[in-house]
Amino acid sequence: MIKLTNVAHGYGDRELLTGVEMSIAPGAFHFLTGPSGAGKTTLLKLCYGELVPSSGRVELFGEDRRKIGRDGLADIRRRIGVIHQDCRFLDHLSVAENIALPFLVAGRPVPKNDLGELLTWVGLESHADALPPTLSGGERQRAALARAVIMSPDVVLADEPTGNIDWEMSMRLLALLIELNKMGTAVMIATHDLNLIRVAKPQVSARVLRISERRLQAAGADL
Amino acid sequence: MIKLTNVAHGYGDRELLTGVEMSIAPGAFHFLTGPSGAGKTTLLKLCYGELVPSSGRVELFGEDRRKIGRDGLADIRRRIGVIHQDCRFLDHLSVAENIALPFLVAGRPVPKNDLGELLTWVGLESHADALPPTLSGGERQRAALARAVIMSPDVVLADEPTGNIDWEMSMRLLALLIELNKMGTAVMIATHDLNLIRVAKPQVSARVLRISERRLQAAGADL
Amino acid sequence: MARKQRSAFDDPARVVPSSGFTAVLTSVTAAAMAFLAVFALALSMASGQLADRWSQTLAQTATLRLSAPPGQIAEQTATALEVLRTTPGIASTRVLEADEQRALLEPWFGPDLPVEALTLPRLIEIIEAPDGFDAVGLRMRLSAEAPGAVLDDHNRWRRPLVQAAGVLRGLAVLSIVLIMAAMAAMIALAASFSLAANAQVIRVLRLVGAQDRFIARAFVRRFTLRGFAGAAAGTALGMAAVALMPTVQQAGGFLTGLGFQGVGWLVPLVIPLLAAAVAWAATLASAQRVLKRDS
Amino acid sequence: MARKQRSAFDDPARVVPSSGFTAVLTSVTAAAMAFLAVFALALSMASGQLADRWSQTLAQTATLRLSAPPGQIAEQTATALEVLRTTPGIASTRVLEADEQRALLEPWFGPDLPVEALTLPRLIEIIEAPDGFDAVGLRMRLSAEAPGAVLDDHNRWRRPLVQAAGVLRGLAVLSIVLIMAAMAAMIALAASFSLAANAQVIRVLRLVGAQDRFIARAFVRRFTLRGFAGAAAGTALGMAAVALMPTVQQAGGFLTGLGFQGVGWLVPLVIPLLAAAVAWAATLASAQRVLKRDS
Ligand SMILES: Nc1ncnc2c1ncn2[C@@H]1O[C@H](COP(=O)(O)OP(=O)(O)OP(=O)(O)O)[C@@H](O)[C@H]1O
Ligand SMILES: Nc1ncnc2c1ncn2[C@@H]1O[C@H](COP(=O)(O)OP(=O)(O)OP(=O)(O)O)[C@@H](O)[C@H]1O
Ligand SMILES: [Mg+2]
Ligand SMILES: [Mg+2]
Repeated sequence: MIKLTNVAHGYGDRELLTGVEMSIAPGAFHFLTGPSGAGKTTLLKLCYGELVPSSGRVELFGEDRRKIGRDGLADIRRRIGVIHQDCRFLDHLSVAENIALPFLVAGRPVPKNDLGELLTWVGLESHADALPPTLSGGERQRAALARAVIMSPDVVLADEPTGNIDWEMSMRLLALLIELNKMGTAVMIATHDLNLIRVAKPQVSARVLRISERRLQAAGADL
Repeated sequence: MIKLTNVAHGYGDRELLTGVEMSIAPGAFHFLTGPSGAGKTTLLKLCYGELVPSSGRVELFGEDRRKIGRDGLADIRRRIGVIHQDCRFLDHLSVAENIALPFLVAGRPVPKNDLGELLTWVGLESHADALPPTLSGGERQRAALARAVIMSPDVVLADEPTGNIDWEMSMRLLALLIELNKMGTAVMIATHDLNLIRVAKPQVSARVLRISERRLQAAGADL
Repeated sequence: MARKQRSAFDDPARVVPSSGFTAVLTSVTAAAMAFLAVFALALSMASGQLADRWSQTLAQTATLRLSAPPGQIAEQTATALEVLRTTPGIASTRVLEADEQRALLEPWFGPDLPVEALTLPRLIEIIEAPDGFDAVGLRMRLSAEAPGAVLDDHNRWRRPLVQAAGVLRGLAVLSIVLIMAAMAAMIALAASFSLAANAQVIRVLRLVGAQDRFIARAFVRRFTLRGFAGAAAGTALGMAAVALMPTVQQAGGFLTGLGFQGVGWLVPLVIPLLAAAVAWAATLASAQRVLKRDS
Repeated sequence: MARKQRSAFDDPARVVPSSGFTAVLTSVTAAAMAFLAVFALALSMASGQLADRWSQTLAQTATLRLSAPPGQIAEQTATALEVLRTTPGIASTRVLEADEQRALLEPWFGPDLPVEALTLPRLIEIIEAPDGFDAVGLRMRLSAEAPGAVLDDHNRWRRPLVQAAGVLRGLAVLSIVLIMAAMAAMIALAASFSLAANAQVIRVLRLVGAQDRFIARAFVRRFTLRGFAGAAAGTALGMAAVALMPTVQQAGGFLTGLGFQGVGWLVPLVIPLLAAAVAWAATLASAQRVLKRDS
């Protein structure tokens, strides 16, 4: 569904990624690692179309990113759930409204039951009416995850989703993502938490990708 | 230097912390853990005076928090380096300027050499002139740490300082904090990363505190 | 942070923040400029009325002076009156009495002037219809039919005052145009600033798959309503202030105070509509610009 | 995002963002209101001049009418002239010639009036000094020394026009006061909005130990400069616009166009200073309010 062919990207003169070949097929489960500042977030942004590559070709659901108009991109975003590293919310809407936002902007009725279940799963049922600025760091990340998956997207791209969450809750979110993956959703998680990867590997046939020296490589057997 | 006596705090009706007794003495090294939403950030905010407790007494450098005026609080902040969970920067200033901010607002000349060394230590020497919004998640956390320690404060309070940082870099930052601690700086780190605590414990005589059921307790032997 | 009244579940346009300072900004700007505009309108209408009165008071009278030998005076007077009666644009005519003539002359001669002993010309006062009459044509007809008649249309006196009134009205219109333009510019600015301040909101909406149409519609609706509400409040305040202004002494019927008369009170009501239209156009334009820019 | 020119290392006040929309907001508001204020000033000064001319033209003449038996007329004229000469506030006097009297009477009697045959009173034209004279005192002296003299100070004619001029000037001053007040209010609003928008900046500064003094100073300096710069630009634009306005035809010396005369051009230069003062006071006040509020 997402296919990168010989992609390079950089900011200014500085090249960050080069010769990236990658594809996310339905049902795939990927981890993305690499040192801080290697370009993990950048790669994810290329995958959901926020960035256009300096060179090479990015295909989103069969279409060349360069040829996708703004409305086309909006349609594609509805099929990709994104958990941003610095979880962005609308601070004037409640947590529940923020999580339901993909439905609201699509003009579709919000499935209140699903919303309630999801809130309970991520442990935010008591914060449904709170405003995002009052959430703790971990609560924000959980809300971002809930928003990313509420529309049952084809792909979930998660950028450091457990950076602020304790181990127990991390396991729970991972279980949620694995369950979605079993139902056919492709998942890609950028993380520096190698333990998370170690725990997940036995449960799903996850591929681990690593950005190292500007190239995307399959990670070694040390994981 | 920081002393909490029978402190309780809550937002609205909901009580979050109760009967908290804690003190941070010169040269102490504390870890603070607890599940997401337990009140770690809240406790740190009580320690650097951003919050005033609902009840009980918070003493900062011997003064009752309730009796400290705004200018007094500013003076106290110069003796406490804070790494905020959602690292806040001035987006119109360069990374180097942001890190030097404590000197700038104190009207003191910036020690350019120290600044350069610190930038190198946290691996941001090539980003000194970048603007904060272009930093990656981990780079932001490292910049926040650099800003917290640049003035050689008496206490460093770090809220989830390694949430977005890979293991190698985490070790490096931990080493920096341990080194500061050996020179007499008190350190308190709120984290959910138990591995970090495990690694640190042998190197310093760290106490591990845990928030559980609204109370602050010494963590069990499982760490 | 104040909680919203209705939930975004019921009204998707609420994804754009309603409170916060960018919102207040637009409303307050609209209100302030509307307030000023009301005063400009009042000024313009007052000076318009002033100008009208001056032109009317001075322009709508004229005098016909008839000198003729005593034997012909009655006949020529009748002829002249007939001519005047058939001239379009003359509302009425009146032959001045001896007493009135004496009153007119008193400033120059004192009350003792022997009017009866003098061969005074006869004076006929002419009241013009609102549209005025053709002085040149009338002079020609008079010279043919009543050669002793001389028409004095007070042109000498009235020209400067009519021009003065015109200039006054021009200045008032100029100031209202300026204030309206400033209002439009400020509302447009406030709307685009607010949009810029909401860049973060737009980013979030984009991230979850909102189309340009949706985003633009939410913003445009919000800001149009705000511009309208602000301007309505400002207009109401301005009208109240104008109504409370002390009325200026009407000096000799020449002058009127600042204020609206009768249906004139309805004119300021276009200001909120104008503000809403400006806010609508400005927000739409800058929404499209902003949305196009950040890809 | 534009890079700053100088670094905060050299100038600690740079910790407050200089670019960004809150900055532009203050400048643009100041500029727009200054532009309007220049026009209001021009209007006020123009109508002030207009009013002055009207009062002067009409107020500074008066007429003395002397009726007396033919034998006494010369003597009484001399007495009256002497009285007038010694009355303070009278610039000059002049006895009207027979021709002039005829010209005055022509509108009423036609050119054939036998002025010589009539016992016409003698008319003396009085030109007042700028400060005017005491009509009541003069009347008393005249009734004692030249009983046939009647003073006509044209009060009947000039009162409405002087009042009209006064009202005009009042309206102009009112509009300038309104615009200045609106300018002050808008700049104050913009400054406090900008401060509210910079709540995040204030939080960061607080976190690293900035004292209220430091934060307030940085903001106040920024916004005062911005208010001044914006208002200066607006004033310059407004003055250019006024200078480029087509001059209105001077109708009979009664009227003047919109514009400044001579040193009048210096008056609008106070606007930027005023704007800077307003921005200073407003920012200081709202800085102190904001700083006090968030603990
Ligand atoms: N908009 C930008 N302009 C310039 N440089 C940028 C921009 N965004 C990111 N960078 C730089 O590109 C590099 C990679 O950033 P990226 O966010 O992709 O890293 P990352 O792998 O996600 O790191 P982390 O694990 O710390 O989040 C960083 O050095 C960052 O400073
Ligand atoms: N300003 C506030 N108003 C209301 N509730 C708040 C506010 N700040 C925090 N809370 C609530 O208090 C609880 C504790 O928050 P806190 O940020 O202290 O948690 P934490 O232990 O730091 O969690 P995390 O590990 O996720 O960062 C959370 O449930 C949060 O929603
Ligand atoms: Mg990243
Ligand atoms: Mg926290």
